[in-house]
Amino acid sequence: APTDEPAPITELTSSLPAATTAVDEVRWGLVEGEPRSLVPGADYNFVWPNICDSLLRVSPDFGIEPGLAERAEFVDPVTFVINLRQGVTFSDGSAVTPEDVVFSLERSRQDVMSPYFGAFVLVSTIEVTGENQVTVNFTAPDSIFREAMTGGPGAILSKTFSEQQGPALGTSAGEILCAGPYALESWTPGSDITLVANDGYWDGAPLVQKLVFSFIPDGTTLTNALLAGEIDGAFNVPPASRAAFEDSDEGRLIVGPSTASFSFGPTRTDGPGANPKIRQALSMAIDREQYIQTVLNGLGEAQSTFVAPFTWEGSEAASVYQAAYDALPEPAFDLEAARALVEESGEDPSVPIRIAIPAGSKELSQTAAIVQAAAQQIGLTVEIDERQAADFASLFLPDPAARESVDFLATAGYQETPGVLTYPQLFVLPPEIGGIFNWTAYADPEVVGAVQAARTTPDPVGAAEAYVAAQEIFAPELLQVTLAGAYHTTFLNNRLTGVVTSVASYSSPWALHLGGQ
Amino acid sequence: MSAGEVVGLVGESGSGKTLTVRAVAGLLSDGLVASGTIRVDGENLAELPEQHARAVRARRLGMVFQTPRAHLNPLRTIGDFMIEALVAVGGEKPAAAESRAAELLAEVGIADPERRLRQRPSELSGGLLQRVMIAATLAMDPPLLLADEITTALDVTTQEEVMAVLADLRRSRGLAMLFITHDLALAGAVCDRIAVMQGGRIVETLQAETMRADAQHPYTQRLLSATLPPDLMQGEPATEPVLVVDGLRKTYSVRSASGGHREEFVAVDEVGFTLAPGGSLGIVGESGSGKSTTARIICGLERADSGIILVKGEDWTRVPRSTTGWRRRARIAQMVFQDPYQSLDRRQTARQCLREAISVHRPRESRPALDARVDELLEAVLLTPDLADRRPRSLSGGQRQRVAIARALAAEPEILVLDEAVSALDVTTQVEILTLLDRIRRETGVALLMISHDLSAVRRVCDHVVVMRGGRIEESGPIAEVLDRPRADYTRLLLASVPHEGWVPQRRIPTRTAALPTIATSNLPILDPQGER
Amino acid sequence: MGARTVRRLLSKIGALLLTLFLSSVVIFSAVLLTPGDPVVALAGGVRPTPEMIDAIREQYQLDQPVWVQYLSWVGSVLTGDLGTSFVYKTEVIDLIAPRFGITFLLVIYTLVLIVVFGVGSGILAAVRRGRVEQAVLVGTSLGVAMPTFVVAIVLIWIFGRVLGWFPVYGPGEGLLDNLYHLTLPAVSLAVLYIAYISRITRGAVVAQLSSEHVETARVRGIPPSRIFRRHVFLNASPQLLSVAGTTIASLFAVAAIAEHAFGLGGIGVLLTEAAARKDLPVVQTLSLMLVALFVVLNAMVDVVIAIIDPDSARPRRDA
Amino acid sequence: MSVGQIAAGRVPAISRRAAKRDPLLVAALVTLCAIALVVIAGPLISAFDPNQLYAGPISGGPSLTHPLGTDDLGRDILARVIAGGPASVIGPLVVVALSTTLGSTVALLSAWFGGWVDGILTRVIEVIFAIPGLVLAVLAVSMFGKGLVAPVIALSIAYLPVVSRLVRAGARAELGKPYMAALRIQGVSSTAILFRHLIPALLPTILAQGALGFGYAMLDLAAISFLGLGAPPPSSDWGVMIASGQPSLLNGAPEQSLFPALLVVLTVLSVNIVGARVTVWAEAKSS
Ligand SMILES: Nc1ncnc2c1ncn2[C@@H]1O[C@H](COP(=O)(O)OP(=O)(O)OP(=O)(O)O)[C@@H](O)[C@H]1O
Ligand SMILES: Nc1ncnc2c1ncn2[C@@H]1O[C@H](COP(=O)(O)OP(=O)(O)OP(=O)(O)O)[C@@H](O)[C@H]1O
Ligand SMILES: [Mg+2]
Ligand SMILES: [Mg+2]
Ligand code: NI
Repeated sequence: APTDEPAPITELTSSLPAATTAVDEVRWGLVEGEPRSLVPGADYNFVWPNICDSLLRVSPDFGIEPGLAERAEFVDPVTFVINLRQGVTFSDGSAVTPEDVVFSLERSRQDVMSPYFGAFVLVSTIEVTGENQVTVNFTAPDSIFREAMTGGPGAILSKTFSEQQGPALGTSAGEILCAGPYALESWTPGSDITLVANDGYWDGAPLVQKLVFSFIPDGTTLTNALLAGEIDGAFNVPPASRAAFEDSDEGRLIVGPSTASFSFGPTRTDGPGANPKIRQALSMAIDREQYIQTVLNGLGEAQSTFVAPFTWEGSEAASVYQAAYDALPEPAFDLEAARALVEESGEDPSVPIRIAIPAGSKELSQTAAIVQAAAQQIGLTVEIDERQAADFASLFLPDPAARESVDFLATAGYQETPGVLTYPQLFVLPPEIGGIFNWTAYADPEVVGAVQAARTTPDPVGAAEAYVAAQEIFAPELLQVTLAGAYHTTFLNNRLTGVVTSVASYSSPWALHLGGQ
Repeated sequence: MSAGEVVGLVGESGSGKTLTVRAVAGLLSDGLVASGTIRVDGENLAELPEQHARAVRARRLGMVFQTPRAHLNPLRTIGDFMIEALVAVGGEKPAAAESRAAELLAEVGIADPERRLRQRPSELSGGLLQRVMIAATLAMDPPLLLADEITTALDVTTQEEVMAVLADLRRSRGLAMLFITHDLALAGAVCDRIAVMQGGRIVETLQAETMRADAQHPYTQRLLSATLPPDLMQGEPATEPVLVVDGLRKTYSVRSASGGHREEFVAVDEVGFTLAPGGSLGIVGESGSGKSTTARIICGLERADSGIILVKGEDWTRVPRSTTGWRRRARIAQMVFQDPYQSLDRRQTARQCLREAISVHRPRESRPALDARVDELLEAVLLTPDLADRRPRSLSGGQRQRVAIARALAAEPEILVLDEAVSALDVTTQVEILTLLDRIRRETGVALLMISHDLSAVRRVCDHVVVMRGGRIEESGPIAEVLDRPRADYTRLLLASVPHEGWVPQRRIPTRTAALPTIATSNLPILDPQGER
Repeated sequence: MGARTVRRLLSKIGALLLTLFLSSVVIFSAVLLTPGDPVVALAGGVRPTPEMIDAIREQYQLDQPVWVQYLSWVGSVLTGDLGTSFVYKTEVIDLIAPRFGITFLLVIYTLVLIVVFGVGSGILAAVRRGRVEQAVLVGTSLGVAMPTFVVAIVLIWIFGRVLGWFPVYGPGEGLLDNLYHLTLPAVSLAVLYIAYISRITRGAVVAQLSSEHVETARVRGIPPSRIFRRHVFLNASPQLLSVAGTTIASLFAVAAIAEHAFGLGGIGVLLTEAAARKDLPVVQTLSLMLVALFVVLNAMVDVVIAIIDPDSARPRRDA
Repeated sequence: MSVGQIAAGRVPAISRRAAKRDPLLVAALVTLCAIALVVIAGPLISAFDPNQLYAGPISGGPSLTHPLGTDDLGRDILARVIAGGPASVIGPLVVVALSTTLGSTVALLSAWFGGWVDGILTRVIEVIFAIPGLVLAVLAVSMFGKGLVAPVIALSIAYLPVVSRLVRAGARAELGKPYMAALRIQGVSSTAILFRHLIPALLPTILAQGALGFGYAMLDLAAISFLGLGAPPPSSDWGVMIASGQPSLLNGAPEQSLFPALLVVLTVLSVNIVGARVTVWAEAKSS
């Protein structure tokens, strides 16, 4: 019955057993909607990881495995050598050459607008140094570069093909050529994208001949389609429909580990959002357990800061990170203290606080409603500013003017590759050196120093120690008010198996082992 | 009824004439139940199963209605209409049916029947359509024709033609006919026997030739007296005329018969006459001859293209169509329309209506004074004050028309224009109203301009008459002179067409196949607040 | 058809063209009426980059006087160049073309349902007075009060989830499968219109049944079935046809609701999505297409009506 | 006497008479009154704040404390339905008010002046008629952004042609009747003819059309909310509630969608019944 508390999740599954039988066609639903581009970095989606292989591969439980490169590692603190696998080819059969590698890495390095730009800031040169070898030289040691090579920053595109395509590359008007387990066959705007198996894939051809992605941005429609067996599987299925998924005879709900979290954060240097006391008060006014039950239907867990523990799951220094995380205070629910904080904050409680959310996300609109109700209980007023995708995306532009009319924005953020530093540095460093989301102008010299030290310390444990020192200082500032960590949800038809069901599906060829049970 | 006999059914409105024939024809609408027997050739239709009764009716009865246009499917051709029964009931082959249809049309005197078969009802005049209806009923060669007021909507000359066709058929086919009409004179002229109905019962049945003498029932006598030729009015010696109309001309731009381009249509052409104070002038003429248009120009509802209307020496064509202009004009001429129901606002009681009409001219009048004047007017038109608080819906036709007359008198006009003011009423009421008008004229000295189809009505009320045809004046003069010693052929034709004792309908104008665009004049928009059309 | 009918039709079609022209002006002026800079309006809620600004200025000739802008807009639409969506970053034609088929099929399917059940039940109610009529009247009263999307949700629940008889997502592949998939969407769209058309049909047929020319046919002994076909239904059909004309046109817009609920990527969804994203070029083009469709359909309906009824100087169009 | 007095004076009299033999009409009127009462006085009587989270269990069924159950955030559905009432009812009301006043004015101008005024106005109406209501609403949303204001204005314009054609035809028929000519000839002023005779004569027609228009506007606005172009989330507009209750419906908790949907259907149904009766009455009055 719907009024029952959802059952707690006791076990997380990061991947399903590899399939054994071939399947002609699998239909996959994209609740995120139609991708804008299949070029890694130009858009985040579940399509490109199956088309474009990276130099290294992130394993379902966030470890690092070889990918297109047999080996890719630092030979000294400032020299990273990539040895390409012998005889790997793009899906059209042409060979993957070191030139393609240089081309692909340079794309991100030279494009300031690229989200991967940050990964390359310490790189000085990228050169072909052998028949199958590329060497990357650094101005300083970089502790996160190797991890970055497991995701989009390390994805390899065909140089000649990409140059031919020009701006159309990877859009619905053009094509894309990579070396992943599947190749793009067709893209019907507004309807679907079809991939076909790349029989020459170096890690064995997939069992699925055709992988069709349908764009179903409406959660209810997706649920209906999945439950009716019209669509074989989808990630990020709406937690609201958990009960229906669990009761289904058509397929099963798989809950996997994730780095994703629901949070809201300040958008500008002034106003109530920029006041840490207000953030702390709001944080204390929200009952996390209740939040997880309502918004996530139990498909998540409380999280003490905005970096999720799964991020360091595969790291050599995992124990250091974990110990520091455990030492952080858990988010408390205390209305009295929250009211006191509002008093102390010196903000005028009658001035409404505006929180922006993207339209169409049920979870975020519920989140906003919860924040609004919590705020009301501690004497604050919150107004919800629901924005269309494009409007909402414009909030993330570098120009602060875009964010002037709002105080907070609520998002569901995640990190698709291992590496603890990647996410927090966007918030705590000054904007000039990569803090692109540091909209409150947070500038603690100690934190900046520690974070930079963490990045340039080649030894993982040393880097971890530097980071946790910084974390101890910035975590209480609540630069993001994290409400809950969300599990990675997958619904898969009962006839199928073999997909990656952890957050690694954002950056690894998750459909490689997909096929019949 | 026996074969070849023509029986008339007369009686006032609502006496049950139509219901009687509809019961015979099996056309009673839902909710009405007929009892009793209807025997056709010995078979009781009321007891026959539905299917069988329908077959008997289809072959033994023909029915013609008052409004032929409504009774023909507007989307299908005359040919379709004629042939349908021949094929579906008579079982003839379509080709044979077509030539038969043409023969039938020719039999009712329609020229060029092949062309007519391809036309639609909208392209034919009312008289022609009525003949088509008659021809169609002949298809199954029925022994009996039911005719419900088939000529009421036609003007006298057309009426005569249709009646002539029926007389021919009776002669050639031995057709029996149940002929319903308001018009006792017409019934007397064409029927063998006449049944008089009142309140749903036949009160008496008379032989046509001797009906005047034999009539026993008071109701029949009242009907008969209503149609008796009235006394001639003595015209007062003309002093200075209150109204002088001269050279009036009005053209409309209409779409030509073939659609497409517009052409000028002269509705009123060089019309002129004078009206003495307290005098009464009749305008007669066939439908579409421009009578109403003339009247409307005089009242200011239409603007003449040229010509003058002098009222007491002032040219009224120049009075502006502003509210004050209308108010001035209102004291000169008022109008009473044909349909008394439509000419009153259905939301106003008689009293409200009169009060409004009075206060236009006496804006500062007090309530009691207004009410006193209302009572005065009601009295003038012989309405009891208890009727004053009724709305038109609950007044009879005659009472409504009295209210309309009272309203017209409220402005104390010099001239009262009556456009077919009694045509819609039944005979007894007509007489009452005409008598009333005559009395009012004598008492108040208002001059009457009376438009009518009905020559006997004109004869009763008017001292002068104008005969119009096709927008022109054919003849005019004192009533006795024109009606008793007509000079124009057309006046003679008009007079001859009026049913009277010993009247035999004749086909006088066989060439007239009237294909004029027939615009139903009563449906045209009348009020044009801007003044220009 | 006589020369008179042809002439009347030509003037009718002229009037429709004028309507088309005027509504294109209305739709065009949406850009001018949108608060703020037209460049921003045309960029569709995206903050335009300098290259985009140049492209928009170029495409819409924003430096020219308004009437030149209008002419070039209409000109390019007429020549099949529907412009570029800056939100979707594709040619508008590439957005519309692949989506049109499914919407078209859905509308046709819906229309068949409407005609069969709407006209059917309307006739039934008119002919069988009494209990059947009561049932139809109650049904249609409910029908016209049912929001399309509520019907859709209920249908998904019953037929998709509980019974599992019909698919509830997507258009399917191949014509038969398409039809199978479109069944529930078409039903959900049709319910309201069935009720509406049923009432109009009943009214029109009842009016004809009690008309005097039908009475004449009855007196003449024409068999009832023939009377119904050749007098009642034929004469009621112009009114039904003219309602059908406007119905089809509005179905293309209302289809958005069913497309949304059943995950069909048709032009209805495109239209609403584009509106939500403030993608004015797409909304304008689609609006213009729907208006043109309306005008063309009405012209066709007028032709058919003119054939049935050459005297229809002014076809009754509304209900 | 003014238009308002006539409207106020006669409609109830008619409904009283009709009530005796027309239980359906009575039911419809009672329903409408109940809905109106709830919309107006509801916020005073409802026990919960419509936006109070966790007032009850998540997606709870009907109970004594929560007669209509609770939604997916534990909010009291009754309170939300009541709070959403004004937006759901006033939207269509505004549409009807605007489209009828505008449409009638245009129609009266058209019929009164005739000639080229009529020609131009008829053309304009024709153009508006050619753009489906939903398209106009969508166009407005893409120009002015989401929310209720743009669709309400757009629908008001979109409904204009239906009203205007009807009223124009009625006005022309009325103006063509001889009593209008009689009033003219008597010298009754234009304003008096217009306000004392013409408009009262058309009022039943206009009211009947208004009732039907309300139903359509309600359905259309709910559809616009369903398509995500209407009122933004915290509002509990009935259309929004129905749409946002869908996941719960799939999980077996239909209350959140069911009750607002029932309300929409009931309101539209009742208004349609009343409208149909007014139409019959209007026809009876004018025949
Ligand atoms: N369908 C009906 N339902 C109820 N009453 C009816 C119906 N048809 C006619 N009546 C009434 O029956 C009476 C007789 O009507 P009928 O039409 O036969 O009169 P009539 O003699 O033909 O009058 P008229 O000369 O005006 O044509 C009238 O009082 C009329 O109101
Ligand atoms: N507004 C108009 N537009 C075009 N033609 C008109 C108009 N009004 C009248 N006519 C035409 O002018 C002619 C004269 O009409 P009028 O109404 O004066 O005739 P009438 O003698 O009163 O006929 P009836 O006896 O039928 O009332 C008719 O042929 C009519 O069709
Ligand atoms: Mg009669
Ligand atoms: Mg006349
Ligand atoms: Ni008043």
